[in-house]
Amino acid sequence: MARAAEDAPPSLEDLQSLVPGLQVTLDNVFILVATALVIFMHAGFVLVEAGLTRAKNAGNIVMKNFVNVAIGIVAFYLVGYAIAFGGVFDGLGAYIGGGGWLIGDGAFAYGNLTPFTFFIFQAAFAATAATIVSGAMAERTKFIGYVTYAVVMTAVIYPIVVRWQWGGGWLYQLSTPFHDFAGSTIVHMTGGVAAFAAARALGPRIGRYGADGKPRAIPGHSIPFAIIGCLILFVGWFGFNGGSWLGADPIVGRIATTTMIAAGAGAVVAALLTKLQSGKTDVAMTGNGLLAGLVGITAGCFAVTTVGSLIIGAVSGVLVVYAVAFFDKIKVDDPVGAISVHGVCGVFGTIAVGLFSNEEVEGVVAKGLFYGGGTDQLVSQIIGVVAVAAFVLVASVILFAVIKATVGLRVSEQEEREGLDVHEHGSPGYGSDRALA
Amino acid sequence: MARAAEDAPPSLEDLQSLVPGLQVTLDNVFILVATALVIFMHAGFVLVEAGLTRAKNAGNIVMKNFVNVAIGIVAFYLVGYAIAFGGVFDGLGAYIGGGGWLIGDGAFAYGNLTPFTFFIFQAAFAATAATIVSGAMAERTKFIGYVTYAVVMTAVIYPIVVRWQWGGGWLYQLSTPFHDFAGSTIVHMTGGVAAFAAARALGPRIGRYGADGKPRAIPGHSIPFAIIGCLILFVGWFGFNGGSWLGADPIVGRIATTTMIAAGAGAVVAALLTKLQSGKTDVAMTGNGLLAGLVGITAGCFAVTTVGSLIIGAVSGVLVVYAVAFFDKIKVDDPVGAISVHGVCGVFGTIAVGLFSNEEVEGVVAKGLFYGGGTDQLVSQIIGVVAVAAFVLVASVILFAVIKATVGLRVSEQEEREGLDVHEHGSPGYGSDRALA
Amino acid sequence: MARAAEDAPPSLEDLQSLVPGLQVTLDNVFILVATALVIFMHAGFVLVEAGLTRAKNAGNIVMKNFVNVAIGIVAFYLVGYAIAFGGVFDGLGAYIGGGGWLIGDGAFAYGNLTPFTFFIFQAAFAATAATIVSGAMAERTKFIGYVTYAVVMTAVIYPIVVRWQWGGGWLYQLSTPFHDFAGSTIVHMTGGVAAFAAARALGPRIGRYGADGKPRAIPGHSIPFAIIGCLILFVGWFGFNGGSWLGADPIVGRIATTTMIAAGAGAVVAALLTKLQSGKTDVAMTGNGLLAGLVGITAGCFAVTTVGSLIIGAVSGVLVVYAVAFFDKIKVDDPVGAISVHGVCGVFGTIAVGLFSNEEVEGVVAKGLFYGGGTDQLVSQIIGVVAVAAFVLVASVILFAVIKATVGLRVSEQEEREGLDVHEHGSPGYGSDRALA
Amino acid sequence: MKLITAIIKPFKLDDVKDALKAANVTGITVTEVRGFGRQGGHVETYRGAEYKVDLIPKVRLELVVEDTVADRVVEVIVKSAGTGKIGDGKVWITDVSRVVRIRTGEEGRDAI
Amino acid sequence: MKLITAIIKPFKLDDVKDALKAANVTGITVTEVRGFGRQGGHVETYRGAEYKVDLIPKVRLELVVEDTVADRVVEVIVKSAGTGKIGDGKVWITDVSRVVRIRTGEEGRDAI
Amino acid sequence: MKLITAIIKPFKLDDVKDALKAANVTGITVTEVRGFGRQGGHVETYRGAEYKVDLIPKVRLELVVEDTVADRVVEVIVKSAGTGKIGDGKVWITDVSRVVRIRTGEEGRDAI
Ligand SMILES: Nc1ncnc2c1ncn2[C@@H]1O[C@H](COP(=O)(O)OP(=O)(O)O)[C@@H](O)[C@H]1O
Ligand SMILES: Nc1ncnc2c1ncn2[C@@H]1O[C@H](COP(=O)(O)OP(=O)(O)O)[C@@H](O)[C@H]1O
Ligand SMILES: Nc1ncnc2c1ncn2[C@@H]1O[C@H](COP(=O)(O)OP(=O)(O)O)[C@@H](O)[C@H]1O
Repeated sequence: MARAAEDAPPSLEDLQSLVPGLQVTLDNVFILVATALVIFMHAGFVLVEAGLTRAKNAGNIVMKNFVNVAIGIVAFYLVGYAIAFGGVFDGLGAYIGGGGWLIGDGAFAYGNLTPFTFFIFQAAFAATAATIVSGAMAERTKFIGYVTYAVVMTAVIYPIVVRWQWGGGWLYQLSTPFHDFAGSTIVHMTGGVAAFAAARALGPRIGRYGADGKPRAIPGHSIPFAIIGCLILFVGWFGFNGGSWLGADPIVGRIATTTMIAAGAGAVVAALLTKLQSGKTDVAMTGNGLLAGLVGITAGCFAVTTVGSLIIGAVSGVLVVYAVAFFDKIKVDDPVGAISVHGVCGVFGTIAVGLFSNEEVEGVVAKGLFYGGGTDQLVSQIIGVVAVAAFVLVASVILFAVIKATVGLRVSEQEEREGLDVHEHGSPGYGSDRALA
Repeated sequence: MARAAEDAPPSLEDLQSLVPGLQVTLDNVFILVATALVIFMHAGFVLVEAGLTRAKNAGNIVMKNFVNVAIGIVAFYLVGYAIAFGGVFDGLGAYIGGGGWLIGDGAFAYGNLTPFTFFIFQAAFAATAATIVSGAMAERTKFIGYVTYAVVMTAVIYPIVVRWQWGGGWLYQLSTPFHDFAGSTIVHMTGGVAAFAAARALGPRIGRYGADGKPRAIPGHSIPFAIIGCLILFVGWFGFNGGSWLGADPIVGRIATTTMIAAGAGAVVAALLTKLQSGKTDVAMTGNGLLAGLVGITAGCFAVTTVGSLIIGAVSGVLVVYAVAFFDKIKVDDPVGAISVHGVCGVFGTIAVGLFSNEEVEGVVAKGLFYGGGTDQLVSQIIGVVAVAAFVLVASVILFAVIKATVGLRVSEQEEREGLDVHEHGSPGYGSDRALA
Repeated sequence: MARAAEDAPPSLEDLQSLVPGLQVTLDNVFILVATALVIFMHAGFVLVEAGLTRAKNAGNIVMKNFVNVAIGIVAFYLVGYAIAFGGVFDGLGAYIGGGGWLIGDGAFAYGNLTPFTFFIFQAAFAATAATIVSGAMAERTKFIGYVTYAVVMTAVIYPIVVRWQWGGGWLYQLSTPFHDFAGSTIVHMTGGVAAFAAARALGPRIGRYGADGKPRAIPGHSIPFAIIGCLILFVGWFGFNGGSWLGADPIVGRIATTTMIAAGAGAVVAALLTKLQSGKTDVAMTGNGLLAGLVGITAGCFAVTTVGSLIIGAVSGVLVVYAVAFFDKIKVDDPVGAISVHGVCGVFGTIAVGLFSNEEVEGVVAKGLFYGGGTDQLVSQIIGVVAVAAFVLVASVILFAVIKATVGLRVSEQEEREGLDVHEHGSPGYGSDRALA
Repeated sequence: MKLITAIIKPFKLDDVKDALKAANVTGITVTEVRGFGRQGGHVETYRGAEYKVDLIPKVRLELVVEDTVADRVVEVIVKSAGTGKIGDGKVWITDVSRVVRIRTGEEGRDAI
Repeated sequence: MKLITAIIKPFKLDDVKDALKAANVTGITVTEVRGFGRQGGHVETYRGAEYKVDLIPKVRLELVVEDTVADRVVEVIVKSAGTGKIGDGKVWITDVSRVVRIRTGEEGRDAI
Repeated sequence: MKLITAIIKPFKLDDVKDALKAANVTGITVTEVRGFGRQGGHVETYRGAEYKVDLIPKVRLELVVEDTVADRVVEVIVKSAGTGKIGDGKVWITDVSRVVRIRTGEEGRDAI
């Protein structure tokens, strides 16, 4: 619709406005595509989380991830965007924004992006941070409790974290700025830490621990779902990391290269490790390994070399296997491994920038310890990780305590046994067309 | 393959051709990507429609949507494209085209797009309009009857509707042109009205109404499928609405913003409403709510403000819940809610442009009633909706009557009870690897 | 992150660097998106192969395709890329490369693409060629045997084939170069021939042939999976074929047009043919028909007309139906039809370029026999097909023989009966949440 | 006490259930089964190949009833399950020597 | 030989199995079934419409045991399966005239 | 009339069915079940944790036959279902006091 082709050859003056305009167009169009890819990641989350949980809760878990997207968009539009990016950047503004409400006057935008283009990409991210948690809360959480969490997370908690760094706040203002290119900490660890708080507040599912206190596996109902979900997340990550350049640039090729290599290494290493441990290659854990590699490389995908990305991915693949076992042991029941994948590998990936960074861009990132850059970047990375983790943990613990005391957090024993689908949503996630349904 | 890098710096003359060429390239490449996203929507339709119907018809419903894509491409290539866009625009040409057959001499193209690029995007749309109907016809339609419908729809009926507006026909020639940016009416309502005619012609499924005449729910066999399908449709809609600019432009960010907000609002409102009505948050209806918001915003995604999009999405979310109940009551059995989502919200969204438009572009769109633009646009919107609805309804009623009288429209009672898969396609959609399969 | 908007209007000098830079940016960004689409194809392979096999092996088949991606990326990064594209092009270099290891010094790149962007696209292709084979090996292959194959395929065999043509080797150096635009031969036939060698080496599944020697169908466990997989492959093919221009250009619209038409024709024709043969329209075979059309057009998508693509797609749709029956008859058990789709239609599509090419580009492609170009191109096509088929066949036969003699190729009878999931991966692909699981 | 077992066509389940309720039967246990019988099977086609399906979906009902009503219940089932077409199924009766209601421990006629 | 058939609540299966093992029962066959009884059903909602579900998931156990232990096994089941709430299920006993172990051809008490 | 119930290994179903057909059995009802017995279970692993699976998939056959052929049918089943390995299953016989064919209302030997 609407735009017509130019006819006469453009003058030099025309060119002087056309050419920068082309870059603007390209940047905005690219971020539109990247946003579509990030939104697609939600289908990945739905599949991974549904696949790794039981059929009797399938309707509930897909609903949680699904309304999460809807809530995230609306809440980030109404509140979160202004908190993350609006207003002044000094004083209190280094910690929490406020301004440019409803993408209106004074709405922030980055580089060549229109405020709208910037908004859609950020809104898709906000929904992502929130949805990570649903996996750790699976199979026992009251729907109203989850919804309450999702509203607060996308309207307030996540936006504040964003403010500190991408929103130009205090972490960005450090003399060597904290560097988290696409959000190992800001998105993934934030989700992972909230997931930890949630799983602790909820307690384990019935039957998850035997009378002897030993963990008993509760296998998910569809490994194909889980693996297709992992692949969709991989596809979406091209938009997640590539789009985080917030404009079009040949550099996205290198960003995607480190992303792909880390993903591949994470999966290969996790597969090998499970084979060594039990003699069987665990499918779900291999999926987690790929995601671990992706989470791990998210902070450093711009700054590290391909060899660095191979190492980061491989280490993430090891970490996730041991982290899952660890949380199992301390009785934090996380049905999909969200805490291990997003929390643990988010921490590692962020700190790894301080080790493996091979880039030196003023105000963006310094070289890491292993590439002769000393500890400046490493220290900033640790500051960022600790600060964000502390804030999110405290905020989440309070939030879940309030939810518990008000609308309620955990369903009744009967509901948990029979499945959340019928009780919370009226009918089962898998209807039957057999006569005796 | 094939293209080599330039070496010497370009002269001003070079630049004069290079720069417009860059916009041309960008436009074509962007529409290629948008087309891929629209084709992807078909996977969404497959999942939504399969998920909301029974397992015994799963092979049949996915087959319907699948061949629909194939038929749509071939029929639109051989016939539809020329009818929609070819030939002269006055006289009869304002109602039906003819020319540029097989994307050959005289094939129409828009702006910077090559006829090929324009074709792929339009062909993907044609298949979409047709496939909407398959949901309303699910679980009781003869395959040959459906195929006949799909051929006529993509070769003739839909192309004629396109002609009237996007093809430069009489609706486009109104003094205040009808405005349907990406097809709330042209694609979705067209599908929704044909779906209504189809469901009426078929009658309800066996068991859909009790002896007391009250509707009895027939739950779908996979809510996860349905919800993943909704998310895929959401992703595809970035191409559907964004690509409808028919070129690359920073405006696509705003188009995507209104699209996202309406989608989110539709889902949130539908979820709340079902909770209020029955005490349970209905998952499938929440999915429909998201789609309702998307259909509703499709006409106005370029013209309305973000606040307007929030309202349009929210109202669509309300409409779909009541519309589903209404069609249930009047015994029009629409297993997936296609009539409500695409038909009802298509009408509303189109008319909403006359209320919420905040744009004023000569020959494209005027301001709406609520933004001080008077009733000009509103009147054109009503004309367009009524004209298209009337044409599609009459054409569809005739088409389904002819199908009934010739190849047949509805399967036998036995086939319906046992499922269409084995009878129409030779084997069940879900094979079993158990011994007693 | 990182890039700031320009302020002052650019001088002519600025423009002289900005404009070519824009094309570079556009090329790299487009290939990033195309790569994401090609990676997405792996989700399609997972779904098609899982859908067309039994539930008891679902975890195994998705795992095979999944680790295949991970292995492919890592192996192609460490070894394959250098073999395919590195080093000199004469002498032995016409047959096998070596250089630019780890995308380091001397790494090859094409046109405006950075070595990184070129790498990601090529790595995604490498994983594709390998994963084709997993379908033919389904339901009876030892996991360790498959993994061994995947490593050798992506590290060595496929890279050598690439070298011969896309890597600038001897097929590219023919006086009329072999033309395989996006890989009907290089990717698909390579996969198909290896699939043939694998299925032969493995022998048919237990129960696949009756006591009378007649083939007995073993229906797949989810036709919806298979069909969604086909649609995802279709979507991915926009990146596969469109991206094979290795840069952004309006031509991608035409490439996508021929791709779409062939896909549509393949599906329509396969559906009709199964209807004529058995009275029932076979769903899985219609899916194969679409893929057949896509494989068939992959070599010629740039060179042929739309009418040519219609014919190529239609013939591929016929070929796949007869080829599946043929391999059934000669007792080569290929559960998903990989040999027929990728092997047979890969051969046909490549040779069809010599018949239907309507392009004449020096050093790229000549006109085909039917468009007045004589037999030059046809001869080169036959040379390429025969050479690649012979090499891949010999290499694969040796590889599978070695695997058989070392780590083992086929699982035990008991494991095959009970399903590979529990034996190879520890637990079933579909967990149960019923009490008696 | 008698145990009545019936194999019926799946789509008849609702009718039979209603008829049994009307006949004051208070409990039924239902199983999805597959049956092989005179009805024979059919050939299905898949990707051009054929295979035989000779186990047809059926529903199995199990009811423990008092001796006195057993024959009447059989008549009710036969009447409500019949379509007159091949494959309608069978009903048979076996003796039960003891019945207990788990909830209460009640036995015999009080247990059903 | 006696055949004991029990209909129990699904989530009680593990408890019953453990209790039976403790009582030296060496074999059980388990079927997923659905039951209709005093427990009644419930109404489910889907897309704004309602439908009645009156067949509740249950588990059916089948055990062939020696005559002498039959009553004791019934007590074990009743005790371990009971929750005291409606829908707990039933247990009944029928006579078995012959039992064979397929693997060995052993009969009678040696077969179980 | 006798009711023969057999628990067999799933992959043996085709063999048993063929053997029974050859022995002129005209009807069988088949159920998917799970069995617990001497065969024991196994441990599965998932994401690094373990769990025990002690209910093994089995198939249950049910045949009503005339008294005179019952023992012969049992032999046919035992022979065709046996693999000699643990877990092959059991066959048992119970008495049936009445059989009706729903389609025709025929009783007794005419009903099967
Ligand atoms: N002798 C039998 N023992 C157990 N079940 C039987 C027997 N004969 C038939 N059945 C069951 O009854 C069903 C219907 O029987 P069939 O012989 O096909 O038709 P009809 O009941 O009309 O004679 C079968 O599918 C099977 O489940
Ligand atoms: N007469 C019966 N014959 C066979 N099964 C029965 C009978 N009565 C009850 N059942 C089974 O037992 C289950 C529980 O019975 P119900 O009457 O609901 O509760 P309770 O056992 O507490 O009285 C039912 O769901 C059904 O499967
Ligand atoms: N006493 C029994 N009552 C009912 N079913 C039994 C009994 N014993 C065994 N079964 C069934 O037979 C199957 C095989 O029995 P099992 O003891 O494992 O091996 P085997 O038959 O070789 O001795 C079990 O899985 C179970 O389904």
